[in-house]
Amino acid sequence: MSNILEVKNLIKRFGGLKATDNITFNVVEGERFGILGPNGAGKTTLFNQISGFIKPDEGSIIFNGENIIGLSPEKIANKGLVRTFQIVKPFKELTVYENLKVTTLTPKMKEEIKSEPERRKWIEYIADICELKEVLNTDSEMLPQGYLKKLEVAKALSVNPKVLLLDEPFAGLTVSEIDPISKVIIKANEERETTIVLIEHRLKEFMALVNRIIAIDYGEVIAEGTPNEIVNNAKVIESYLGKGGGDIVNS
Amino acid sequence: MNRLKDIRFILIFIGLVFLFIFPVLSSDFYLINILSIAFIYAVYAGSWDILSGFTGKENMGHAAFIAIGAYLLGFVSAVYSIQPWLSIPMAAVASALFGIAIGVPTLRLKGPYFALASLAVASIFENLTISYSEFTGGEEGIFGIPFLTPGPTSDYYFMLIFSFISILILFIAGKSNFGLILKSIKSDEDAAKAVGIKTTKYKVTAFALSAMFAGMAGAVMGHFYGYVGPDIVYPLSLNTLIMAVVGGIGGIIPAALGGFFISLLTELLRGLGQWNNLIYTVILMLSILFLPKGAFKTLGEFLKPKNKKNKTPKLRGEENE
Amino acid sequence: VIKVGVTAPLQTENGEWVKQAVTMAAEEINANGGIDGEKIELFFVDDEDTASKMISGITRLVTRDQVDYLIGGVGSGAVLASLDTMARYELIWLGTGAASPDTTKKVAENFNKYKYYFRVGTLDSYSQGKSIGEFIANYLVPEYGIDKAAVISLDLVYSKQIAEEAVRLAEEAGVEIVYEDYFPVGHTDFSASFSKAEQAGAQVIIDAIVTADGIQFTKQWQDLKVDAAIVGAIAAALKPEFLEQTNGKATYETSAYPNGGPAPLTENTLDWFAEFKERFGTSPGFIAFPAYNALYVLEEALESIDKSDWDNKDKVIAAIEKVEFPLGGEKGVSPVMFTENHDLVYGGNGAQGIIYQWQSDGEWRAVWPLEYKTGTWEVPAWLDW
Amino acid sequence: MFANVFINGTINGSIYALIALGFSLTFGVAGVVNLYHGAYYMVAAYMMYWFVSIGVSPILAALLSLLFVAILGSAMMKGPILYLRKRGESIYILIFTLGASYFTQYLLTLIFGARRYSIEPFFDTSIELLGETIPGSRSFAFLISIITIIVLMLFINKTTFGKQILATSQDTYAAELVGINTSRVFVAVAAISAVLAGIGGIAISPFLSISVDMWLSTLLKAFSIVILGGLGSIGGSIVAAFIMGYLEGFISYAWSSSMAEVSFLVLVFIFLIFKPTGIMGKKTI
Amino acid sequence: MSILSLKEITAGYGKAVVLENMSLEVKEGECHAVLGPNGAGKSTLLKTITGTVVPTAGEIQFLGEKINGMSTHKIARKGVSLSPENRRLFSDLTVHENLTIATIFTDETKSKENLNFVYEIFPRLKERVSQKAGTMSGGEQQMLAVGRALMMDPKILLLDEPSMGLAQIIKEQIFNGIKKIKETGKTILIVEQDSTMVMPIADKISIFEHGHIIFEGTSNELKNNDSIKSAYLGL
Ligand SMILES: Nc1ncnc2c1ncn2[C@@H]1O[C@H](COP(=O)(O)OP(=O)(O)OP(=O)(O)O)[C@@H](O)[C@H]1O
Ligand SMILES: Nc1ncnc2c1ncn2[C@@H]1O[C@H](COP(=O)(O)OP(=O)(O)OP(=O)(O)O)[C@@H](O)[C@H]1O
Ligand SMILES: [Mg+2]
Ligand SMILES: [Mg+2]
Repeated sequence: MSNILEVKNLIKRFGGLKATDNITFNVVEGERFGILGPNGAGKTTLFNQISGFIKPDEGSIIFNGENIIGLSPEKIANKGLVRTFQIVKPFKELTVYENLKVTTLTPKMKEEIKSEPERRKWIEYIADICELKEVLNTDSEMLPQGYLKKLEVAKALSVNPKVLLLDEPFAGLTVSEIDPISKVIIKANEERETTIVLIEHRLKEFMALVNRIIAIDYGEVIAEGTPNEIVNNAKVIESYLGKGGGDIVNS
Repeated sequence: MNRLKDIRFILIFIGLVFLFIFPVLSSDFYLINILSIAFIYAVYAGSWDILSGFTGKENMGHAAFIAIGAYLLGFVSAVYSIQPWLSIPMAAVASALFGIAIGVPTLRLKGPYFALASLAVASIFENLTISYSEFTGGEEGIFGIPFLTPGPTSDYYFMLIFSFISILILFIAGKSNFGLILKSIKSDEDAAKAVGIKTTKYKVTAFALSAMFAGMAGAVMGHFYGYVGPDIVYPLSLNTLIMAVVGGIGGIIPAALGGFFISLLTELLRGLGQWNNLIYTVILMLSILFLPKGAFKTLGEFLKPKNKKNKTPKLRGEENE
Repeated sequence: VIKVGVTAPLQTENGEWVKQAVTMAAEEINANGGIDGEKIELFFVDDEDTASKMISGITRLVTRDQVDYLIGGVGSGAVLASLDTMARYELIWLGTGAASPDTTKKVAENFNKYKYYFRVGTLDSYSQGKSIGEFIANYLVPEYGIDKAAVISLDLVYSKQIAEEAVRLAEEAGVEIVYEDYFPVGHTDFSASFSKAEQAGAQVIIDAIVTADGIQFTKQWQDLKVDAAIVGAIAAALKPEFLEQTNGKATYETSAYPNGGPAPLTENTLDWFAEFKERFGTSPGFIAFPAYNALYVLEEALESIDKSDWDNKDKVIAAIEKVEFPLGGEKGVSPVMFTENHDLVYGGNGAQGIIYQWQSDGEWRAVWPLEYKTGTWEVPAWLDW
Repeated sequence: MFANVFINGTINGSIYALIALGFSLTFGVAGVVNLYHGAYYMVAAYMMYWFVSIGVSPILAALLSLLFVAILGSAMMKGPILYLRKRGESIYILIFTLGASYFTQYLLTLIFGARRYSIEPFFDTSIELLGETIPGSRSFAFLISIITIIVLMLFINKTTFGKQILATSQDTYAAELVGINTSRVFVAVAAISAVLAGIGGIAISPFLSISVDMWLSTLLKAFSIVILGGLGSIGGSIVAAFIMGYLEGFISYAWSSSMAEVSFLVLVFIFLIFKPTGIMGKKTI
Repeated sequence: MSILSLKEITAGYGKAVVLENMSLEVKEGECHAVLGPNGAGKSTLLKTITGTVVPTAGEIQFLGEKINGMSTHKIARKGVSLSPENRRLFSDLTVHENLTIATIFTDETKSKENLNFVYEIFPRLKERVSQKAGTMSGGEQQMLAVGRALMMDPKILLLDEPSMGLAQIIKEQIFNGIKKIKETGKTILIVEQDSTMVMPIADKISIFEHGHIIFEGTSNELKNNDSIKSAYLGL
């Protein structure tokens, strides 16, 4: 399989701080790729650069064979590379249905959806797999956190992306709430062949979900490998998992 | 249809029917006169809303948009005696272009920054209008503009139909996918970009639309008075803002009703002499304090049919069992 | 009864003067039995000096109150905008303000349509400028050998027209205009303009400031002891409060009074001026003169024709055209005679522009034309002419 | 030319700074754009005129007028502004305070009429500097402005209460956590802002004049200055005020007085587009 | 004796209820830890105690006095001091100013002692007295936040995730400091996600999920409760 996303030597400085320092990695089409690292390691900043919200100082980002550096976030999204936000960003004044409708009004989806009934069907399909059906007509402002997290993923999914970047979709959720989102991610990956890139701190669920991981600390990649290799990596243990952290996953 | 169950539409329909037959019932030219101008105020407030109410950019210089239409008409008609059928479309095009010209550089500005930028544009306009009196007539304005139609009653119908169509278009734009996208941008612009919405395009379109209707209404007003001058154009910046907010923003019709009724109110308060402005400002302040969503939006929500159930989701705690 | 509508910006000083003067005249006429036995009834609307309010106000006066005549109007913009409404209702209008020459120019261009409008006052801007220009050309130039002047004036059409006409006459008399600056309403610091006028060697600064900005203009001129006299038209200076409003810094300010002021223009002027002041506590402003005259013009015209013809607008108009309150005569409080375009006749027996100066003893005196002078023009003390 | 532009620009700039400061301070500390600011300036001038006209001595009259606007300022903040602030949506504060300004204008018209008033200068001896004459009332206004600004800076930086203001402006929540009554700080800051504007109103009225519409142009100037300087930045506001003073003087001198204000507005507009955060960039009170 | 007690508190934001009927007692002199996942409502608990979030039902007592409904600054002056989530320093003020601003309402000699104590437990702060808080590293900022809370001379010290976003070594330094504070006998209520750091110093642990306390006991009791361990702590 080919690489759908290639990140090379990415550097971003904020004043004196290097938020990402020479980050290089590849994501293979169809895989579920994980990014791990302590708070402030630079994970969100990495996403911001890939999705076009921040312009890197140096380095290149190749998506689907095309250099996307310098493209606006909306252009990148329309090419099929879509992200979610760590802090959920619902369209507060709109209902859940309208939230999903807005996302289908993009140039990309206008090509894929030709008629109103088709649009309705698509939105209902997305709402269905994301378990949002019962709140379709609720103002998103009134939703509890669990639903907001689902909505965040649903919005991204409803543009039918090739690659989906998920920034901590489980944060703030209980074990029972994480489960449905995990399922959605797997479904998207297996049924719709969406490549997943996932940032998460919830180790247990994270490790169960991804095939391959890079670990980042202070903006640098400190390890790369399968979940098993990562939890046993000395550097990762030292900087992130802490003493005996490996047990968390192994047990 | 569902609409028939909606008392709001029924009320508006009755109101419109009443306005359409009003000149037949009454020959009070004074009332006809102030109603005619109230229609134009409704368009000012509605056109303000499509930009500010839908994208959250608080425009404090709407008069600049109105001035473009009104002065363009004034200037060409002073030279060529242009008739309304030509001048109004001209005003539409010029204002829309001007809206784009203002929209593009100020796209990124929000809150007080945008408020000041728009205020500055209107002030710059006002200053230039006064200084370059060769073209604008300075403080005396431009007079001798051809009247809209030959008589007050036909003026009335012209303005009623003009504002009805304008507000309908703005309302449909607001209700359509376009309006939905504007609201999503207002809620969270980054989130809209992240899914691929071309936010710039939509924001600039909102500017163009807002300016276009404001400019057309300005031109209609110019033809109605046969005159365009700073005294009737520039106070509109703040008046429009006040009317729209007191009416209720983000839905076109509440704002337009605000424009219509407040314009009537100020005219009717004139009988009170010195007290009228005082009363007007007190009403304004009280309505902001006690009707936070705006008078007509609050009323509208009260009258809204309740059959569409808004399911409130269960809290997570309950769901766990 | 005769119903007369009055439109004025009632919340401003000008509007108050119109109201006071018209009320005074109406009471007098009614006390004398009215016009041919008909009492005058007044209807006021506040036009806030904006076109929209004036137009809807006039519509209300005509369609609701059914007035027969209209008096008033202060700003030119609003009046010009309202002329078509006047024409639509064929309403005879005795104008009290609107100094723009365009009002009567419209009458000239389309007499049949606009014949209802008469300029009872005030002088149009060119005539106002003319009186200033004549004072410079015929008094300052021969007396003091003035040859350089500057213009520092308000950036409004009305003011510019006054200044331009004054400049034209001054230039004809050989005065060179060495510096020109126009400032916006609300300007607060004139030091740059004064300084440049001084550097250019101006001996006289021609000003035309129709807004209250004239107060700070005069104060700063006095404070800076600018090397040039100020001569022109400062509206605020045309009333006794000016001295107090400038903290006593009004001295040597010289302004033209358009067809009015405390000078013996007609036999009634000085008495009326005193009576007005006593009754209302403030002296009449220049707009009070035409406002007071207007009802008397109407009285004279109506009494000159048959009561049955009062409904015939053309006959009434013709009668008004014939009214004459000549200079030094016994009618009115300032001269009123109409041209065929319903403008004021300027000069001769007609309307006058009188130059007043605030003098070093704190008194306000007429200094030009010499026939009416109550004092002699003083050179500002710090100038060595 | 240099002397003229420099001297008058400095004097005007100092007065602009004084008036803009309170506006900036209110924004910096409470995050509120208070369009009622111009009204304090106007009300103080009217109160001053009225007290003097009933025979109160000028110094006492000035103190009483400032006390009055201080109370007015705190009442505005404590009542409607904090209430609307809690409700969110800044546009309502904008419109409410604007409406209140017009209300004040109409109320004063009702009481004092439409005519203009003036106050006798406190000090009226002209000074000669670099060949330019400076009228006494203007140099007095300059001195008062500069002294007030310095006193304010010392107050903020040296007193305990000033520390509380600083802390509140940095982080209201954290200030509460260290025991600072931030509502009280807001109200006090509103009173201080009102007094600053009031001093401005009293200082300028001997050479300008008092009128019911004097608040609007002053407010627009203060608003532009504060945005140009960076909302909430006191240092930025002072710099922007002087830029405005010099620019107006320069344009009046070198081009035309009628273009002075437009030029400043154009500058503000351009600045907003290219650097929306103002001269100083970051918020620092 | 309990210094702080929450009785059946319900609290949240607008329509969202975060704490439901929750009760908690903190005993004088104890170090009481509250553990729970992201979004469990731990910060909300602390905000409710300090008056930022007003409970809709229940009562909070501090030293026998009802404090719910009081404003935050009043509660702070009574001796409840919080080092908040995200530190919330006065970023344009120096380290010294950040510390002294908290002493406006405390006794002067006491403040001096406290200042010395803060510098003693966090020597890195002493090296940087005149650095602006906003320019310091995350760990230093966290030390300053804890130090600032101590400067109020509180009767109870509330700490919201002092280990958040920090490298292992820095975490250890901070927790060493906290341990020293505990040794002076100060009552501490600490909210954490990192159980490995907090377990050794806690006298008592409450585990918290969705506004409910689902476990309460000592560290040892927790270690022996396998179901809780695996389900809620991921241990
Ligand atoms: N816009 C910005 N300006 C300045 N510094 C920034 C900016 N955005 C991020 N940073 C800094 O860059 C570093 C990396 O932040 P980032 O948000 O990418 O971390 P993260 O790995 O996503 O952490 P978390 O797990 O807490 O979400 C942090 O030190 C942060 O403070
Ligand atoms: N200001 C707020 N408005 C609305 N909801 C809020 C607000 N603050 C927190 N919440 C919600 O309340 C819930 C509990 O939040 P809280 O911050 O107390 O959690 P926490 O346990 O401290 O989590 P973390 O470990 O992430 O700090 C979350 O669902 C959160 O989204
Ligand atoms: Mg992150
Ligand atoms: Mg928390």
